Amino acid sequence: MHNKNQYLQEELLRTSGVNPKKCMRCGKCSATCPAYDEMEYHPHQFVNMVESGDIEPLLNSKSLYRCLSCFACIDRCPRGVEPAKLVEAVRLAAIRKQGANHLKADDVPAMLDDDIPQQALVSAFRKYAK
Amino acid sequence: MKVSYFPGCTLKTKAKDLDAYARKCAEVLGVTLEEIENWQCCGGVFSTSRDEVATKLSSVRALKAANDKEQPLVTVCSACHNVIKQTNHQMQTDAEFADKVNRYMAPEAPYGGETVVYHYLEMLRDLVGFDKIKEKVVNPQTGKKIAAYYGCLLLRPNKVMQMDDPENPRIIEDFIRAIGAEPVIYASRNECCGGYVAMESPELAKKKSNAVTSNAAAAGAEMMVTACPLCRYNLVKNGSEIPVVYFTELLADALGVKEDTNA
Amino acid sequence: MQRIGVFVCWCGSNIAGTVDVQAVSDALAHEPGVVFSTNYQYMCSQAGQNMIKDAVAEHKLTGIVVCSCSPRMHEATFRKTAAAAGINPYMVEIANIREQCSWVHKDMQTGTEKAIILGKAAVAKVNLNTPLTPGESPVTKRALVIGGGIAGIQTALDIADAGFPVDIVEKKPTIGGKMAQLDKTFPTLDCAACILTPKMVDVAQNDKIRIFSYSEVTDVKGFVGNFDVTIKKHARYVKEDICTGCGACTEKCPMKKVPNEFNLGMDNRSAIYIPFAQAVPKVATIDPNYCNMLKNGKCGVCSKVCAAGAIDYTQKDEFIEEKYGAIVVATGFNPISMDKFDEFAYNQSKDVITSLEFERLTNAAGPTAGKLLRPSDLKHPHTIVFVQCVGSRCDACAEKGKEYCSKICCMYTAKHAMLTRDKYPDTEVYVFYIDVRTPGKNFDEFYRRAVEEYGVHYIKGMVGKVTPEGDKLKVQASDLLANKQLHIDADLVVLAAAIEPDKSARPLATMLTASMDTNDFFTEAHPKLRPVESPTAGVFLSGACQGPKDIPETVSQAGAAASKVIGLLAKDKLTGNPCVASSNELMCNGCSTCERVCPYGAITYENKEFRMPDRTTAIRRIAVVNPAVCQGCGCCTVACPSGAMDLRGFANSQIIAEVDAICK
Amino acid sequence: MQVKEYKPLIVAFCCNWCSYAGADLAGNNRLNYPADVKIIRVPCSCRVNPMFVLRAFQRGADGVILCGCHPGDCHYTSGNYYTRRRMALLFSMLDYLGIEKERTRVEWVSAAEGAKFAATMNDFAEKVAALGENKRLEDLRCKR
Repeated sequence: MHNKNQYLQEELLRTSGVNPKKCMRCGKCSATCPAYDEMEYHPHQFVNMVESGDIEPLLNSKSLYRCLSCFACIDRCPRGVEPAKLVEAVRLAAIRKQGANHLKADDVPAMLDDDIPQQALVSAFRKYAK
Repeated sequence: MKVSYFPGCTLKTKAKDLDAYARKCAEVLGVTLEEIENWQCCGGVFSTSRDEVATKLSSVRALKAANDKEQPLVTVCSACHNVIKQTNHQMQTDAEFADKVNRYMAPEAPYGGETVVYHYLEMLRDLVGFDKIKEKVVNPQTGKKIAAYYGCLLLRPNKVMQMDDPENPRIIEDFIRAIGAEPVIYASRNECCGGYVAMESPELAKKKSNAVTSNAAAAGAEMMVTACPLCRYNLVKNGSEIPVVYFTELLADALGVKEDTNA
Repeated sequence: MQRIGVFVCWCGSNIAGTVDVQAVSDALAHEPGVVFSTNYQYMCSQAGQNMIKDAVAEHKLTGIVVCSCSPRMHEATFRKTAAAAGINPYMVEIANIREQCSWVHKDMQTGTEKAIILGKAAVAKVNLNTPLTPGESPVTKRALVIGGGIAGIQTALDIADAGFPVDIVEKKPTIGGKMAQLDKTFPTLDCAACILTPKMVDVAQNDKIRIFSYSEVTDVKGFVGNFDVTIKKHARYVKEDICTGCGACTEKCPMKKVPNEFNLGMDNRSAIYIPFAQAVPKVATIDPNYCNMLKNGKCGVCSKVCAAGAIDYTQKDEFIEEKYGAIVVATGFNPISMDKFDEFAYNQSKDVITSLEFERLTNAAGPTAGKLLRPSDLKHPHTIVFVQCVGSRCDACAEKGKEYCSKICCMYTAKHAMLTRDKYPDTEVYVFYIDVRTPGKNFDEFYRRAVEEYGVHYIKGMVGKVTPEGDKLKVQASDLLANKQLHIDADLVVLAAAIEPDKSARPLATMLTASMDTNDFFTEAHPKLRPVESPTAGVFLSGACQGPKDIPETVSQAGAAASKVIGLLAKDKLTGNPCVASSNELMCNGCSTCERVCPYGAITYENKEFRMPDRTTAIRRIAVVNPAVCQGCGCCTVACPSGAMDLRGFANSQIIAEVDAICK
Repeated sequence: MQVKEYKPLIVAFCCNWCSYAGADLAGNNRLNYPADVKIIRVPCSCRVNPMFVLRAFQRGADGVILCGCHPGDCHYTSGNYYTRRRMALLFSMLDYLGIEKERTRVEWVSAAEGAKFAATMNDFAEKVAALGENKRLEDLRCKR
């Protein structure tokens, strides 16, 4: 099968360090994912779809911004596949494009309240903007 | 005993009490926290991507500063701890990354992840000892049923954090026992509160934190303790039925120094 | 100097078609040591063999080279011929000029040249051959079976059936093993006790079988046919030969709060106890960790109520030494600890149980008398979730669990699910699976019945988290086919825990010098062709100590192990392979390198006195090879740094002579 | 000037249980391979002392190949693992001394793999022949 995303796929696997071939399709990552219902594509699908080169839908999916980075899928995967690292790699591939920042500085003030810790703000910028 | 201390940005602003209690208690326990000079924000989240270099430099600077003083590096905030420990681990295990960082920072001696990173809780357990804390308690928290809340950042990824059993942890429970209270075990203690999407998707964050607090309350907890300002914010804001406090506040109370701390 | 005869075979035209046999015998006639050289149509025929015998007599031959077919074909034939002619059979070498010459080359000149070189190599080797005699050792006609589960029981019964005495050593107070704890057995659903306990009685009544229960093997010395074994019999504080098993003591014992291991701690037993009603031997045992009399001398109730006077608080551990010809390992398995898998909340809720605990819960002799009640509140569960592959099939880098498939879980989970639906149709049963693996006679049919006839919900996916809340277990799982996350409020969660070898296996393997894999399963001598033998001669494997197995497989392996033992014990003497390693004691410096590479534990060390040139004596540590144990692989000869170790029949000098002959 | 056709000299050590039987099977099936290959039978590939390999090169062999049972199938459980490790070291040292890596090889051939045996020998002989004579380690005093 010709894979038009081969370059991107290799890049994702390299930067994430994930080997999707280790996956045994048990679905424990998606079983343990706390953000599952908010995601269009679920952790096991990230592994599957990157492996098969079907990356375009992931790049455009809101799922990228729903991952809580809680690493539950990393710790509980019986095969050591570490799906969250792949989600992160795809998210970076999406937001690193020119003008593709998911979070814009102008939108921030509306999201804040008096108590919100700095941590929430800086991490949101780290995760959603370049 | 002197250790390097990385407070982090949240502890300088919204979570000043977490910081103040931590310092005061350390004093009582015979540990001097030496704040790293000119530290910079860790960024609040660790990027697992191997090609993210610039965002990790602030952590490496802090680690390097501690290493120069030949001290372990202690953090209190769960997020800072997670980011710094993971960065340190990457410096140890990813030669290409370490090489890039060292070229960029051009230090006199290259840094290779030599610093030992402790969370304040680990410091209490491994450097001070819970037995010693027990001796120092003047105001035991007897009768309080307290639920430990680990969240995700303290324990995961376990391969790197190596703090405790990620599914069956006991470090905060042991801490709770040391100050005379009774720990409440509940399954959601190591589930995510949704903190990182507090701005992006408040509904999801609310759903997740409610699941945690209601599970703790159902298990009979009267109070929750956490080490993470974002967890605390998230749990409180989303209407926890039981109070959520920083573990350092409880410790200060138990050690009898809560009142004279300028929090 | 040898007097060698060379015999070149034509093999009809098989060899003679591509090799000029006359040229070969002529060429070899001038090789050093050769005093006679000839060729003949069929060397292996009676006439050919007689030709060899005559030549031996006529030319006073001391060595023979046969240029013919592969030694794998007729080496044994020509060795017998040599022996009949009065030459040591190990003075024969074969040059393989058929399979490895005439059949693979088409050109007569090429074939002939190569045949000559191969012949020269064989001659060069025979020049250095020495007569070898296989060692003989007697066989003690008694077998030891370690482990008294179904594997050990079956092996012992089969050996005893053939008329040989067998001893079973079992570390628990009774034999029966895991099978005694099971309720029903797949795929036929007959009750485990109904098929196991008669076998246990057979063992008890068989006069060829002795049972050492509450005992363990503490030392093994010797080798195949001649093992010296020390067995430690733990003090049970009850005289085994006097106790009638009436149970009066267990009833009257005031200490009743001891976790009952037979029911996996789900109920309690007394400090003096008989594990279960059909125990063999049916003898009480006092648990010294809980007995007040043994701990602080206060009580003595059991002694008072025992009509037979069997109680003996002063009993001591006893050591028994016995000789055996063969040892069978049948140490079995255990489910792994669920501590590292607490996302399933095993340590947080009594209602999260393992499958073995489920067996006890449904067993008529179990803590709930066979009623399916959940442990926390003894209420009937209405929703049950089974989780498969807990701790099986994990990647090594996941740092928990086992890499292998535990093999039995798919079937017993199907059994549990089916039986639950059969007895309690009001119960919803979910099984989360990664793959359903049911190879075996009537196995897949069984699993399909669970789904199609009994309405068990099989869901392709895994459980990610179990959260006990109130009296429910909130199960969060994935359904991969529906691409959904499921949330099920369950009353009972059953974990199909991976199985691992019993902890006693590793130290036992060390005692036996039997090899193990990284998972502590015993390694078989050959994975396909010698599956019930350990590479260590005289040690045999039965049951799950060699790898995960269900009952039918265990029983067939147990029988196979028994037949191998019978084959060994039926011999009066063991004849060894004389091509074994031996160490030159003058060159050996006792460094232990050879011992470490030997897969059979054939090498030991002894301190030997040497007369030194200056007339003093020195004691040096030297390697000694036990020829009865050595299999002759030669690994040690290469490992030996001082060149002291050599292999008879394939000596360094012999192989070098072959190399030289080929490269000349 | 007439040049004598160059024929490489190859020594093959075959373990008794798998590879030697594999070589026999190649014969049974009449599969051709060069007569330059001469087989020496050893009980196990781990019986092959590096000394034997050096001796062969010293005496003018152009290539040396060891054949054993497949990993995990060794008749003696673990012998071929030792072979693999020992020969990896030896071959890299030989490479350093100028004996090209193509002149040395360890190959796993089972008793059922007659075709593989023949194919291996053909390939090996071809590669060795392409390199020409072994000059580096040959002891001229042993010259034929």
